[in-house]
Amino acid sequence: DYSAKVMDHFSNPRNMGSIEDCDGVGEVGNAKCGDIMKIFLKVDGDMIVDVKFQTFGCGAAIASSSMATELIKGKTLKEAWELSNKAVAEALDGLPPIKMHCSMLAEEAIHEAINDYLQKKGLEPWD
Amino acid sequence: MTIENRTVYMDNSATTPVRKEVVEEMLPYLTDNFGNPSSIYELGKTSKHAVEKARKRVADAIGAEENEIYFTSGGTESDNWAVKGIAFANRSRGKHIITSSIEHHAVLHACAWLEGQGFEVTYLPVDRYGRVSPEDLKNSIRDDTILISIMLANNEIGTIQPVEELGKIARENRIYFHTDAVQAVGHIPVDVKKMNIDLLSLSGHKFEGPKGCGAFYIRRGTKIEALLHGGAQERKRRAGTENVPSIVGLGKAIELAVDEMEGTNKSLLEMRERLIENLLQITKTHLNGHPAERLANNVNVTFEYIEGESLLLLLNAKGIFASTGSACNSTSLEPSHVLTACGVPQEIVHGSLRLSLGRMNTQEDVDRVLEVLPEIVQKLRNMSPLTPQEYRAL
Amino acid sequence: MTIENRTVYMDNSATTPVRKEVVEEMLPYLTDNFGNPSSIYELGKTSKHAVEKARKRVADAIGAEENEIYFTSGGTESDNWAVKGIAFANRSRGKHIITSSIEHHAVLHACAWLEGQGFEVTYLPVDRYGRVSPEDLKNSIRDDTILISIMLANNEIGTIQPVEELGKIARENRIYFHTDAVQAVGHIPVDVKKMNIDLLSLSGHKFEGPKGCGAFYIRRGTKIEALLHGGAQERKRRAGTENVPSIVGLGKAIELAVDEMEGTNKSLLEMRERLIENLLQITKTHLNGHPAERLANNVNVTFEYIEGESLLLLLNAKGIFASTGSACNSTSLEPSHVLTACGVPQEIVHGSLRLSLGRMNTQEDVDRVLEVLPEIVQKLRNMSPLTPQEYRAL
Ligand SMILES: Cc1ncc(COP(=O)(O)O)c(C=O)c1O
Ligand SMILES: Cc1ncc(COP(=O)(O)O)c(C=O)c1O
Ligand code: FES
Ligand code: FES
Repeated sequence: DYSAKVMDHFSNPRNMGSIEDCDGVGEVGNAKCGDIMKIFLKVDGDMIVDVKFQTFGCGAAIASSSMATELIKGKTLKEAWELSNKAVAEALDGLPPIKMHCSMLAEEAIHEAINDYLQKKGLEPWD
Repeated sequence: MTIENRTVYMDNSATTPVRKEVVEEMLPYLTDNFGNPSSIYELGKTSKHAVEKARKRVADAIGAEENEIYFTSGGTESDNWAVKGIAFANRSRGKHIITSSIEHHAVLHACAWLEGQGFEVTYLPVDRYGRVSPEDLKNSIRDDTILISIMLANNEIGTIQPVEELGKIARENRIYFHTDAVQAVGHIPVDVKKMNIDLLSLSGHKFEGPKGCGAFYIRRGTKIEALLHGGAQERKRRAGTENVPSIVGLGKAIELAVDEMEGTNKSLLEMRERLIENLLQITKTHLNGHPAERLANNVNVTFEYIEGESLLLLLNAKGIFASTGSACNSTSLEPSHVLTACGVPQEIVHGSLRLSLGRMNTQEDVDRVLEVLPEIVQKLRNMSPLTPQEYRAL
Repeated sequence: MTIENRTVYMDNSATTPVRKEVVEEMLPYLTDNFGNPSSIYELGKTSKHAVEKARKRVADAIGAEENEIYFTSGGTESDNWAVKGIAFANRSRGKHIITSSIEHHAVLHACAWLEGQGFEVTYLPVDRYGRVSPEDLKNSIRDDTILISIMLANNEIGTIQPVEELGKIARENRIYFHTDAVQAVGHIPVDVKKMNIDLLSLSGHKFEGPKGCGAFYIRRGTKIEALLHGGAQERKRRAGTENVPSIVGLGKAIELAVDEMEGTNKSLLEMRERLIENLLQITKTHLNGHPAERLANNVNVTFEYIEGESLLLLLNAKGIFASTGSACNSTSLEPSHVLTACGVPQEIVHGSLRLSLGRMNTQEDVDRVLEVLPEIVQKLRNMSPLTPQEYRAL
């Protein structure tokens, strides 16, 4: 069973869409497995000033995307990097065990997007 | 999320409610007529007669003799019995089994287990509509083939197999022929004699009978071992105190379903065709299964760029209950083996939706689905990174 | 033959009616709440929650954890699962199984089938009261013993085994211990942890729950194969669409039976003792089973010089419903293997009668039996060529 929070973020996803002139983009997952998540970042200094997502996946994947974008909006890149999938799941009042991997996607997509930004800036990617 | 008050149940291939007339016939056997059919006193005889009446009804529904019908705990047990019972009883004759790649897991996993016991299994491919080719079957027969198990109608895509022809091939080669008719009985005419069937599985809850009760047809003279050993019930072939109320219910339900089949199917067919026609209007949507050799209650489509579980959840929010072949909605994390076997590409198989109609559905239900579904598909496509720009509406 | 209007049902070990409160709790799941628990929409979730609630009730009733309980189609399936599931899963460790000679056929015939698959089975003897000796068990253990299966309470003679002690021996030798508790659960306190039980079978219809529904306890960490392969239900261990209404009923029935056990047993014990005491007044009558280590509901006596089926038929004519261990009342024509194992001589074993009491029996029922039975015994003795002159009353 999904929590009420999951269902809320799934039905009314926050920050859904794309950013035309984004500073970093990360895409993870695989359509064959039924899940792809794409995160778009707008960065000012070391601040994430805007973030949007597009997700192909289950309820948990969509809710995780929505929650994750809320959690990193207005945060520094470092803070966003630190966001774990467990934190996303917890913010959603938990995910069913077989759906935990869907929240991993959010963590990974954010990492990809931040590194994309850093690389575009000619900086070393983090790991 | 708030749920609409008016609900539309379109998952009748998953299960059905027990219909009123059936519940009524079952009730006395839960309470007053609770006797054990093996007992010789009056209360036992009443139960015994009720079970035998149900057996006759099942036999009549599929063109069998009464003493060829055995009651089980459902389709899964019947399928397991067929596959394992034939395998163990005929081991000395051979160790090869032929089935198809789109069987229900009750057949497939029983076969896989037998592979671990030294049996060999050929899984026949299907064409894009989900049909097994009689030629393929012929070519896969070996000297040591002891069983051919091909389902009559598929639970996901509704495709009906040429079972009469497949059964004929089996018979000509003196190989036992089993058919999983769980989705077929009560939905299309079934005649075990005409169709050359030696063993047949059926399950009550697919035709408005009770859950946890099925039947198994064993043609007279078939060499098969028991699956459940113990007491001498069911002419010593299936042990366990008989589930009298459910057996009574199954008997009543099968009789009603077969009697009313023509009328029911006429109305289901109209709904099915309207649904298919209109859903295919949605861009990048594909029909799964055979266009004509198909159960009257089955609609199965794939929408590109979206994932099935999300679709189900949004439908649920609108009070529409359906199912999907997406891995994201299963505990196995494998997408539908049926759609995969039909060649639906892995990239789009997750966007499949099954709407399975039942006797209680109406054209208003179809209206409601057609009103709601296109919007939901669009909403999810807008959300998906896979959707090409031209299919977005933002 | 005319049947009396007032009937006395004393065959509660064969089966029981579903009690009113249980039927009421089941009914909504036959009709309105008919969803498939595997479905993600509301209707499915309602069913899922109902099944999980029942699982909790079963777990609580036997001191297990919820995720150690699996629903089955009854005692027979649970017993078959235990014996075959352990055997196949632990084949590499050994091929030896120990059971007793008075087990239910569901265990015995499953064992016999395994003997045909290359396993070896030791059938422990019992003493005249039907008890297995812990010493015998110890002595029969081999290096390759993989399973010990000893029932908690016997269905014919009501004898309760020293399961805690037997389980301890099994545990000390690192051998899986299964107990068929079909006659025990709901009748005597059961605690799988305290009793060192790894696997336990139970069946709903023995404690006023529905027929065709049982449960199986598998201690966490136990290596066991599935018996029914197929869908991913029951955490992938027992396939088949869940029998939701019956599972709900089983849960309610087990809770009521355990809650009320003390009071029920007090009244059963009074009836049992009055019956035994008075029946033993009939000359040449013997008590079967243990005088003290015995289910509160079980009376089993042997009358010399008479045959059980005739006795049942005459009792039936008086509206009294009971059972016998005589071969003439079974399809096998073998006299009770339980009484035979207890050493009841073949000459008299046919004259056995089981009266099994239930919550609905009253002292008036006992009065009625005590009024009618001596006459019937006398009538049959008068008819029998075996009866010595001094026991005739012609
Ligand atoms: C084709 C087919 N076979 C077998 C089964 C298993 O039947 P049951 O759920 O009654 O065990 C089902 C349904 O679940 C089915 O659709
Ligand atoms: C001791 C015992 N084990 C197993 C069974 C089998 O249970 P079921 O009839 O529910 O399959 C019974 C009753 O029939 C029994 O008394
Ligand atoms: S996206 Fe497939 S399980 Fe979540
Ligand atoms: S005397 Fe007739 S069966 Fe035993």
